[in-house]
Amino acid sequence: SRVPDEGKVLGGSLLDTLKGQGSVKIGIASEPPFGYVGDDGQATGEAPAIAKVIFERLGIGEIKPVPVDFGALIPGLKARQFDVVSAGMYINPLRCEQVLFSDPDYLMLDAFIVKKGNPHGIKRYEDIKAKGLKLASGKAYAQIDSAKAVGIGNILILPDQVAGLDAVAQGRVDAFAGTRITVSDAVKGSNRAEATEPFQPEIDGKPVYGAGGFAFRLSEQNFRDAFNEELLKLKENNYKELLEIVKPFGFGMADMTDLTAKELCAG
Amino acid sequence: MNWDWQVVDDFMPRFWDGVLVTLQALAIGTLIAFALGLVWALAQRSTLMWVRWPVIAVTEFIRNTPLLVQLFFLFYVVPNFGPSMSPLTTGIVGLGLHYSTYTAEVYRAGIDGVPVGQWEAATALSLSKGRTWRAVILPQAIRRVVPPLGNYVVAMLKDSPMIATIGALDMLGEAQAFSNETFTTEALTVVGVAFIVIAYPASLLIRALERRLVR
Amino acid sequence: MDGSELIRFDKVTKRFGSNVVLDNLDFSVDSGKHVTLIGPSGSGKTTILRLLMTLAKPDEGTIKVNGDYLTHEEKNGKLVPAGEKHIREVRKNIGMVFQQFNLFPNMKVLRNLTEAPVTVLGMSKEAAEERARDLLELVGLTEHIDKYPTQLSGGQQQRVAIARALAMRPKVLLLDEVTSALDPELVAGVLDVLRDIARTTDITMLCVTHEMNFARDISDAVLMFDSGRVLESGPPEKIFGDPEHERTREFLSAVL
Amino acid sequence: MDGSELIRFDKVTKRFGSNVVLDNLDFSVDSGKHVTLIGPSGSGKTTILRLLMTLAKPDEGTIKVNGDYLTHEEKNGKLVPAGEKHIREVRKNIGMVFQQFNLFPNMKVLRNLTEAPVTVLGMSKEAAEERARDLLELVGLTEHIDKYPTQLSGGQQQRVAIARALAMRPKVLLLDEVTSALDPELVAGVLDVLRDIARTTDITMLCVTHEMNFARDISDAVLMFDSGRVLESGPPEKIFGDPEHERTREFLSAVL
Amino acid sequence: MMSSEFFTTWFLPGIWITIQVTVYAAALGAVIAFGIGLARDSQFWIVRFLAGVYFEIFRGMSALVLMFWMFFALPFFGWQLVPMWAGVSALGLTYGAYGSEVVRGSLAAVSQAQKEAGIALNFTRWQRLRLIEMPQAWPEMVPPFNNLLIELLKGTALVSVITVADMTFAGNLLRLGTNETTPIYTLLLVLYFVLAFLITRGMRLVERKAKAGIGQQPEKRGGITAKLSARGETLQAGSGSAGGMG
Ligand SMILES: Nc1ncnc2c1ncn2[C@@H]1O[C@H](COP(=O)(O)OP(=O)(O)OP(=O)(O)O)[C@@H](O)[C@H]1O
Ligand SMILES: Nc1ncnc2c1ncn2[C@@H]1O[C@H](COP(=O)(O)OP(=O)(O)OP(=O)(O)O)[C@@H](O)[C@H]1O
Ligand SMILES: [Mg+2]
Ligand SMILES: [Mg+2]
Repeated sequence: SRVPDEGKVLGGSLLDTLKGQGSVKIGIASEPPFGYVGDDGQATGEAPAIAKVIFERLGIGEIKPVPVDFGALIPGLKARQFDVVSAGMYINPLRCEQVLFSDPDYLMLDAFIVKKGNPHGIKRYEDIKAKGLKLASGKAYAQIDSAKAVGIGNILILPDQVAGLDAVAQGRVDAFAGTRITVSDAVKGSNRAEATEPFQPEIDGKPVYGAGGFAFRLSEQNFRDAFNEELLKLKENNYKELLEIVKPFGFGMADMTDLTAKELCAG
Repeated sequence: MNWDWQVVDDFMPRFWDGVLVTLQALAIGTLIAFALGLVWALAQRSTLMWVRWPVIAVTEFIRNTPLLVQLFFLFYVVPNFGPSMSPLTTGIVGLGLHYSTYTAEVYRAGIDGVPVGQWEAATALSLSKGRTWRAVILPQAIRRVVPPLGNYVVAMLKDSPMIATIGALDMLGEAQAFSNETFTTEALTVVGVAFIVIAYPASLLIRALERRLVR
Repeated sequence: MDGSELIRFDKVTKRFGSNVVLDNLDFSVDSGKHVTLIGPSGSGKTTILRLLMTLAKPDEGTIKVNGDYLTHEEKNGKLVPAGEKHIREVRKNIGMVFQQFNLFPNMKVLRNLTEAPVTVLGMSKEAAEERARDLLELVGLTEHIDKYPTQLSGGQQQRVAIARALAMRPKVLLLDEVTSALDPELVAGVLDVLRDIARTTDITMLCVTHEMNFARDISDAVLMFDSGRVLESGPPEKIFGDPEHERTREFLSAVL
Repeated sequence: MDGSELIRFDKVTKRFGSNVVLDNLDFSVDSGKHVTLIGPSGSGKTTILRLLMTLAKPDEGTIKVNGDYLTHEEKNGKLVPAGEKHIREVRKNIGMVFQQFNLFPNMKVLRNLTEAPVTVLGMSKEAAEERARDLLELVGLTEHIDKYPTQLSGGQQQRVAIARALAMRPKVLLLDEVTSALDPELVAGVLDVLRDIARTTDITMLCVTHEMNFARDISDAVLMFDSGRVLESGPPEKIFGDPEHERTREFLSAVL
Repeated sequence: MMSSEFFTTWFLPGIWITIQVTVYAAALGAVIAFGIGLARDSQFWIVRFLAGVYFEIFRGMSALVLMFWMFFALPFFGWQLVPMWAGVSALGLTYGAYGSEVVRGSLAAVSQAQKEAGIALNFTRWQRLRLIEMPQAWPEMVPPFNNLLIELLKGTALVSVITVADMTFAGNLLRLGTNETTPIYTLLLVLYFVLAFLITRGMRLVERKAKAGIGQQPEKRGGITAKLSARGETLQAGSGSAGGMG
């Protein structure tokens, strides 16, 4: 079929359509704890949990998860395989050209999976560069850019964090870079690997914020704005409601942020 | 649609990296497939039941299940009890192992194609088993097996992009990573064309070889 | 050497499924003799040669070659099926030439002749090649020494095959209708070579052939087979001139 | 209908590469006649039948069947190569029986006979089946109507093939050594059927055969071929009894 | 190894998707195989040429690359395929090309004499194809088609890479959700093997019927391995060009 037209109503009418049908398809990337399919076969994670609350309030009762590769999230969104990306995707200028982001629902530091006891004393990307160690990261992870920015070449790109854990534990690489929570989740229960202290990556002295939000098609501004409004409400009272929703997934006060998509898109 | 040569230009260095990985996987995978396939073929003719049957069962199983899942299995499951290998090594081993079950069939047909009179003549001359294989049977079988083996090399080339799914960045893997980062698609098209450009002359070559050998 | 018993079939029975091809067969061949087997198609002639060459195994009975059991070994006074090693040892006494030549197409003529002497008998390469040259001269193919079998005519190939069998210095040479796959005009050359060999060497020959003139020429004895039994045997003059059995007479009148 | 000219070859030449198989050949066959072509192997007999059946095309010259050009059409007074449609129209007049029967193995006997009448001639299925039954009775195979060709003997297959050709009601029936692929004991049955047909129908027959007795029986005329030319022709008594040419005499003495 | 909820929400539908993709791709592939296979022997050179180009392109193409391209690149040319259809098309187009070689080879193997007998009965080209050549070529096509079908079944695992939720995809989901890999991949392999086995048995029935349809007895082949193997001509339909599928 032809690629659908970019909406006839200025700012898009998707929200009304979805309300009408009572369900929304959300794209997730199988990355705990942001969004994944749990052992019970249901979509779960930080982003789907937030989505559930917000869409409910927007009048959409049912959420249909569409699990895809992380790399397929933006193409899939554009191709209308789902209506919104609900995977805790980092907001950065390059992606802002492709999709509309909601304001971030978390701000997260990076961390590494390293061998038990962190034999190389890895704390930041710079250590890896300086010691000439081998780094891995996930396919299409934002961490790759931060690592490249400090001059690390030859990064091993793995399909996902589970492969990363294996790679570190088996000594294929010295560290696997991901978000603080991805990393700490992956090493849970492992006796061969551990997570390093979270840190704030920088490029040219400027901090690179790992702030993630929901992504919408460029044409669906109305939908995004409505979503933002609800998100803002969740953040009221010092993030009270939001914290409650995301706590089960390991998020805490330290991960909350007031940054906006606009600021993050500006770079 | 808008085709941007600049994007193609940017992709080129990584394209060549990918080509290198593809060729590496293909070359070593071919060696494994050719060597292991011969081992299978000989084992399948063993007079010992406990050699013959397990080998037949294993090769049938491998041949009738998807390479992709086998790669996952080698990469995610095998390290739990066996060796853990890098993505590229896993990919090469997977390709080689999978295709060895095809080449085993090719060898089998090649060996069966040697007239029974040759075996009898070797017996009449009292040649030993090993000598019969090395000096009489295999040299004759090889002529028949070269063209089909060549076909499987081309087939393996076409299957090689699967190793990207376990993180060995071949041509397709590089193109996919590049496309993800830049939100462009030229790289995928380039790789698609590259496959045809490599595979077509290769199959022409094999057809020529076939005409020369099978006369 | 002549005169001693070289081959002995003792109550040999061979079946294929329910088809009894050799039936309690007894016969012997003395060293240095040239014996021809004749008989209708399917009477079991080829089977006898194949049993001797260990390409098939008898179901019952024993075969002795040069005093040793062929497919059996004596162990502690008991006959047990022979191991591969024993078989290979006894088999060294026997050479065979096939109807379809069966030269090794991947080897040149010279190596067809030297391969087995070198690897089986452990001859030096030089000695083997020297002997190969002699044999090629015997069969009149010296100038083809460096060709592949496919580059030779059928008759030439068969002469090479004869030389190849002789290169192993067997005591017995088995010949199974060695000319019947050849065009008529090539038959004579091969038979001439065999006549030469019969005349000039003391090798024992066991020959299946439909070339009755050739059989008459070279044979010391002719064995007439029918249905897996020796119907009658004797010198060629007797068998061809005045056979005892009606069946033999019939057969001969059909093929002569 | 008898008497008019049904087939005419006009200066027909056919070559395969440099091999001139038919050389400027002229001859004609009148309607209702039974003509036999004889001659040594390779003289071009089969080629003539194949040209008539449009399985091959002449290199030069024209062929007329029932007054129409076979491989040419007249357009604006000029002869041009014929289109598929024209060829199919003229071809309706011709039926052929092959040496190798060539029954369709994927169809039972009945359908082998009805398929072409129904799909090509547009006959109703009932009419076609009725005719098929009549023809099977003629060739004596009524009870085999429901078998596959592979379940029949060669002679039975050939009789079915004859019936199949007749089912199309051709004006000419071409027969190319229809008995030479058969075991000797099956030949008579097929020839009997053909004799019947020759006697009871007014179909024109063009027959290549080595069965000289049969040829003598049924022929109105015999054409002796050699090297792509008609050497002589005439009634069978003449050709077989007192041929003009030495070559014919030789040929006949060889085959009789 | 997996909860029953996971089994019913992902794994069971995954098996169904795998079967669907196999069936649809096989249907598309069959249409292409016959279309292109016939076109490659067309009397018009331009048709022959175009069919030949199709064959060479898709035979030389990696199914996975094609799938990726259809999924990611095609939308940028203005066309969008649902992932499953991108997968089905890629597989169908590729295996159709291999299949065309089988069709062409089998038709060419029908004896010249049969074609001539058809001419002698004045059938048209199309009638000859439909009534004589195709029915006789068909039994010859079945075994190589069986091999192709098994290759296709194996190929369907690729659709998981473009996010079609087939059984391989479900396996990956479970791995990511639970990091429990051994049982799930083992189960996957066994399931594919079972499906391949069923296909082979099914095709044997088809072959038997096809052979009976031309009055032949199918030769007996014994043993489980003989029933399953991609043995023989294969692939190597046409000296193995289709054999080079994989
Ligand atoms: N491998 C086999 N399997 C089954 N039957 C066999 C086999 N080899 C030989 N036979 C049968 O054994 C019988 C004797 O065969 P043999 O070849 O010894 O006859 P022969 O005397 O050499 O005949 P010919 O003159 O035709 O070569 C025949 O009936 C044949 O069908
Ligand atoms: N398709 C062909 N290609 C090349 N040469 C052919 C072909 N068909 C026939 N010929 C040659 O044409 C000549 C005449 O053949 P034709 O079959 O007409 O002879 P015939 O009289 O029927 O002989 P026979 O009695 O052996 O059937 C022969 O020399 C034959 O080799
Ligand atoms: Mg014999
Ligand atoms: Mg002829």
